[in-house]
Amino acid sequence: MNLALPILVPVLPALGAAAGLATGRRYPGLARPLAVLPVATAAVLALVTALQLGTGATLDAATRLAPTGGPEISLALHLDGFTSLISVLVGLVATCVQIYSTAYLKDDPRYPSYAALVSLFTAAMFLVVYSGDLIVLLVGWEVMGICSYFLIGHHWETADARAASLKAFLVTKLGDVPFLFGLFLLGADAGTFRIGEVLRTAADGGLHHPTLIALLLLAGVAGKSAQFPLHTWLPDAMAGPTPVSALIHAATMVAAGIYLVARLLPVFLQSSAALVVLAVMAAVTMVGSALCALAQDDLKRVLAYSTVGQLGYMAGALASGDRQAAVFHLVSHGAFKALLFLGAGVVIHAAHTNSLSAMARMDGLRHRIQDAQWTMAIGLLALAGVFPFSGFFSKESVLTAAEHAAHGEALTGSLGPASAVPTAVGWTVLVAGLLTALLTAAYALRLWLAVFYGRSRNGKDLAPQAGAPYSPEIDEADPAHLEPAAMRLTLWVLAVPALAFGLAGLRTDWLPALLDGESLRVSFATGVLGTGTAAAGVLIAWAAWRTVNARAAAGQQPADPARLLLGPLYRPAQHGFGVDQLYSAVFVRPTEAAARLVRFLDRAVVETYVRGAGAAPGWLGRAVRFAQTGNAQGYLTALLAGAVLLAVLVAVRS
Amino acid sequence: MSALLAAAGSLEPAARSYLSPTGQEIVFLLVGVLVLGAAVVSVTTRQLVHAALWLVVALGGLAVEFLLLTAEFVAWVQVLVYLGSVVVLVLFGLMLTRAPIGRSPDADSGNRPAALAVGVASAATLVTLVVDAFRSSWIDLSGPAGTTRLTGEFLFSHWVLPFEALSVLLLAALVGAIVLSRTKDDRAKPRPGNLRTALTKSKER
Amino acid sequence: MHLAYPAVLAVLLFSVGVYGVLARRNVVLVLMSVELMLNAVNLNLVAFDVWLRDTLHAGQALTLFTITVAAAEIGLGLAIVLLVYRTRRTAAVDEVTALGDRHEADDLADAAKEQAAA
Amino acid sequence: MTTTHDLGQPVMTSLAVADPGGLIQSVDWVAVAPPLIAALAALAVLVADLFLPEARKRLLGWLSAAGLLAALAMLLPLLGGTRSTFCFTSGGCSYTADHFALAFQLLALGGALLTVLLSLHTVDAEKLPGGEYWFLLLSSACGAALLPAARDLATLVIALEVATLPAFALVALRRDGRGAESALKFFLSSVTATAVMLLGVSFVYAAAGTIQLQGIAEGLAHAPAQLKPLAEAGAVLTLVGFAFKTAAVPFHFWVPDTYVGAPLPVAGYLSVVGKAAGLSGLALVTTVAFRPYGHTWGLVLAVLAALTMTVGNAAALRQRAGTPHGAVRLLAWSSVGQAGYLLVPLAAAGYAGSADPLGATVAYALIYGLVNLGAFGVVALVGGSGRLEEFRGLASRNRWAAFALAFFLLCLAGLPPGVVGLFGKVVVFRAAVDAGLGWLAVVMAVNVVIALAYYLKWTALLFAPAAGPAAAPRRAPAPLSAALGLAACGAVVLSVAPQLVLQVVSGSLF
Repeated sequence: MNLALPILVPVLPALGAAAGLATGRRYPGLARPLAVLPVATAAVLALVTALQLGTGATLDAATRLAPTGGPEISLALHLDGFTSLISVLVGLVATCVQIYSTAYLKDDPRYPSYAALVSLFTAAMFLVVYSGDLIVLLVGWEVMGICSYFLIGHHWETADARAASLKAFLVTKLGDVPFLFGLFLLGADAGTFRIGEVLRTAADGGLHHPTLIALLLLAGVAGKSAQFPLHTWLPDAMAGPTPVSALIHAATMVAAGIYLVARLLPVFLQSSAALVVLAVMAAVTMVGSALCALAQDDLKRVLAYSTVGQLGYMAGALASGDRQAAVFHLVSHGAFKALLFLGAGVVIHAAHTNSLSAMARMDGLRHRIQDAQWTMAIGLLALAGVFPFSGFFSKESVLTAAEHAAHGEALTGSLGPASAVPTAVGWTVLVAGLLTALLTAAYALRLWLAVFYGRSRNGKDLAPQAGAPYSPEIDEADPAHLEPAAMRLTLWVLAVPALAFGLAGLRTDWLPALLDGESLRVSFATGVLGTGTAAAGVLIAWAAWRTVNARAAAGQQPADPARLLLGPLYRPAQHGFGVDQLYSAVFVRPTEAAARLVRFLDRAVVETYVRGAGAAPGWLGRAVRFAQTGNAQGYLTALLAGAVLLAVLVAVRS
Repeated sequence: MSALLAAAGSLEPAARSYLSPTGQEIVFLLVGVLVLGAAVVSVTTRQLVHAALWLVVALGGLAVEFLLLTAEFVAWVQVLVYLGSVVVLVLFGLMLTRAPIGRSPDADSGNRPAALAVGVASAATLVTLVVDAFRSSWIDLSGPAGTTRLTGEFLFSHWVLPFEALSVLLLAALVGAIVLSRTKDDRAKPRPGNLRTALTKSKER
Repeated sequence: MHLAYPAVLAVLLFSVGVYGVLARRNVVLVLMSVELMLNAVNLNLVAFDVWLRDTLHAGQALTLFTITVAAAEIGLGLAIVLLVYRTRRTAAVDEVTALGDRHEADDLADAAKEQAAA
Repeated sequence: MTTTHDLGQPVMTSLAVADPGGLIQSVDWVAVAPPLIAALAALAVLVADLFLPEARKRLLGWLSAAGLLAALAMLLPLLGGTRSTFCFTSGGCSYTADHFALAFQLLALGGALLTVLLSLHTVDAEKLPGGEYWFLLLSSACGAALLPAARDLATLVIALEVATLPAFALVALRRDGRGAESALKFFLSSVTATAVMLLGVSFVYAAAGTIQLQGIAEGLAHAPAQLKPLAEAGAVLTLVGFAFKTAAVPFHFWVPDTYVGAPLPVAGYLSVVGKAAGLSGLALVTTVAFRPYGHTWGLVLAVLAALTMTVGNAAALRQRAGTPHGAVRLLAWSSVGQAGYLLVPLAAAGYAGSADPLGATVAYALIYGLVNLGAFGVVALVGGSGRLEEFRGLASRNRWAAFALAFFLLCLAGLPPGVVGLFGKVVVFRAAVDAGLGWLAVVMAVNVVIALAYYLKWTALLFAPAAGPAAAPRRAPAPLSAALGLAACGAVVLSVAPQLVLQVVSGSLF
């Protein structure tokens, strides 16, 4: 096939970004076409590439880039079913986000740079997906990190956005350091950075330190894909504009970690210890984040925590050795989560607040934004895993994979022996997955009811509560008008895959043929269990909602149904179970340092970095600066003393 | 070839013990004590101008040591360059910075303890190293080692490149010194050699 | 002659120079101490040259170069000292510290600002 | 004179070994052309300065640039192979133009050329004495170009002094208090370091019997055991002088103070060409002369490298946005940190016992030189009091300068799209790992991460909104823009095709 097409896919958005940055100030009129067209073209090209490649085929092409003296780095392209599927998803979501942003950030003076960064971000994600070389993949990985830093901090006038962008950057970087080591170690062990050859070496058992490599890589994955314990940046990252949340935190950046593990799964299968760690990580992430999601008041934070949880499902599938299920869920989740975020954007635009409790006191949101109501219903049903929405099939395939792993017959396919996956992994993922299914259904319903079926009690509660979560958008929505078409129609575009993609799982030949070739059929037992727990969750949430509303009607202080459901867990869950505080206590200098952190956000980059990495560099820096007295004699003393010391050491050694 | 050279310096047990010094050695030691004493006084005295004069003694003593080591040319260069110009420059420097003529209580900085520590440490280390290495080495002082003719020969048959590089260095130092001594608004170029006028002029300002 | 004599004399002279460099306050005196160090090296070089009977006379050649370098350095050095004296009215090495980076004052001011902001 | 004669020792007079045909060494003028042309250009500038009227003094700068270009052009005919000149009748040469020398000459002369372009504006704006400025710059460049080709300690020491001494005057050339103070610190540190280095040289000379680098290696290998401690101490003390120029901790204290006080292009020059001079000297004495003691200086350099990068980065991290000259100070500390990375392959060479890892240093130094000078150029362009604060919102005032600086900083940080910086770091990293210096590689990785913080902070600042009313964009002076454009284009080209510079890693240098 023509190699130009897949090469153009990452290149076009990158060029668009460059052009957007270069012309943005002088020709603001160009910003919109430059934002939308390259990304849209790239999406089409990605689709064409996928169609040309067809099912079951792979393509590898490479050109040598730099002789480093050791394992060499090459500009390699690797195409297979996984890349086809994910690149089409990325293209679709990115295009929708760009179109949506033209309306959502219509009057933002920084729109040109924003759009360019989104394009660059998309380009980087395409690069990660298509790259057949670990180092090139790393380049895309890092570019995404930087872009996300700038995008989350788009509203840098506000302290929240600055802190959040910083936190996202630092936390992901915290994971990237071990990740970098892992990559180098992997390259050194395999003697190459080409993914294909690395996998071949791994399959032959040629890796010397598979467990170490896998654990190091996992740290990076935990950072990027927001898995416990590095998940804390994702909910905070909601301070960015909503379309950015949709792009970064639903379909692309967080997916990168999962995608990487899927690509390198044979390496992970070499180490059952790494799989166990992955499973535990996934299980803790799933349950914890679902509890947090239930307790959040901020609409976007609910969605963010739900993203964390769904990523946990994918990680769980990977731990069970089934990358098909993981990627299946990745794609369907990408579709419905992008839909949910964009829908949330419409809601926030209309409601002038992020706060669920404030929305619950608003009348008539459902009449004003009917598009959002129905598309979000589709998205939430998919999220809750209700038949026949896409989430049902993909989630069930994850549970099925876990069930198989629990019986010692993991669906590893041709990647490795089924025995590579310990049965404990399967059980952990299965139990956590079912529990999460219950919670997910509960918070999905709570979300929908609170947003669209709120009831004004006295007509004055429309204003957001004091201390309501921060709403960053430049907001001039006019109640008399519908939201712009660019915002409403994209919702419907995304609703199609959210509704129908799961049916691809039913057509048992197409999707598996595209991926690893194993069946994706839902097993009966998990199907019943999953649906049952979801239904239970819905019922419980409904009951709680009714109770709360009845009490409110009786004149009592209206309360959040989640408070009823979670009981004593409510407050810890609302605060993310104190993981952030734990970090403050462990990494950041105790208590008062955390308080100062907020105060000195202007210096935040340095300070948090220093503290996040342990206080040592900070003290050292202070000491060094202290030594820099300006007194030349002091300098000379150090110089001569250093020389004498060196001489003594050498003389003693020899 | 260099192995041969390394063997040229004799490490054989000294032909003479340390207890029966030759006349040369006695002179060398006496002058050495003088040099060292002058140096110590030079770095400790509180009278700044005296320090410069003691430096003259130390450097002159070193010229004698060079002579004793049969390096005539180096000795003469030492006398000419150091005593003839460097010390004069130093004295100029002291005067132009209005160093007090009498005792000045603050001749030493607060860094003295550290200086003492580092000085003693370096002395201990270096002496140990040197004594350990050369305890049995003997210098054969027969034959000319540094007459003017010999010096000229080896300089120009072996060390042309560094010699040429030195000329660039000297010129650069000269130009640098002149340009730094001119004051900013003094745009007229001084003719070569009037560094001193420039210096005094700047002092008058 | 025993090589130990000139070698020990040289290293002692060097250490005296080290002390002087670190203890003297007037920059001109510091320069003088540096001259002592360089001269100590010269003595070393000449002694080793004669001891080695070096046919290339590398030691003596290097000695001559060192003397020249020292002269050039002291010339330029004094020009710098004079410039410092002209602009800062002092020739004491420990008073010329304006470019230091200790910033205690800065830190205090920052702390005060933070207090005020809180 | 009563002496006992060692009978086994041949008595040779100098006449016996001197070339009977001629007293003076023969000279290969093509081989020495690069530093020679720089020196001649310096002289020409000095002479022309006397005759040019005040209004035409700008020509001197262009004359210097032309001279450096000519010197750079003279590198081309030398590419073919190794040429030596100023040879001794007894074997060995004082000057060798091999690939190592050419690479560092390229860095020194190219760095000087960029500095000249950056300075054209500064000389006018700050009313520096033009003729002397260009003369001193060219003399220093001549020394820096001579140094990597020198193959005996005398030439090496003199070349180092030629590179350093004019720099003192350059630093103080503004003739104000700051310049004088920074020159004083630079001067005192340098002179002391030189004295220590010369002491080391004298010890090495005693142990090896020669000061030719190749000869020292042989001499040390056969030196009697009694002399070994002295020789090792001498070797380490010799490193001090070069480590000082490279700004290795604890010989780095002069760096921030000097950079802050010096005219900006001179600071950039010191951070690149000065460092290159120190580094090439360090590489020469370690891998050629002290080869037999690889483990000793390998360890010393590894420790110095770890200290240097840690201290440099930690200090850079503490720089506040509001400090005057904070930008230069940050660059100064960052250059200390970068010096640490540059030392890593040298240490690796000591452990590996071969000169192979040197390629990584050469490659990294070339990359670093280009990018760092570019960064200094942008800081010079922005001007003002050099607070980091003043870079806030640079993107809205001067988009191209902001992009250039952002790119340079990303290269220094080693982040995409500054891919070339990343590759440089990977290459250095590899050198450490291959030599079994795992701990140093870990220290380096941690440091790279620490360094990201301050580079990114600055980069982010460029795109932040301006605090006050945006000043009217100042038109950048043409030569400054040209220099920046040159540096930026170079960095972009290298980022797209890093093999251009990375191929030195695989080739043999000596």
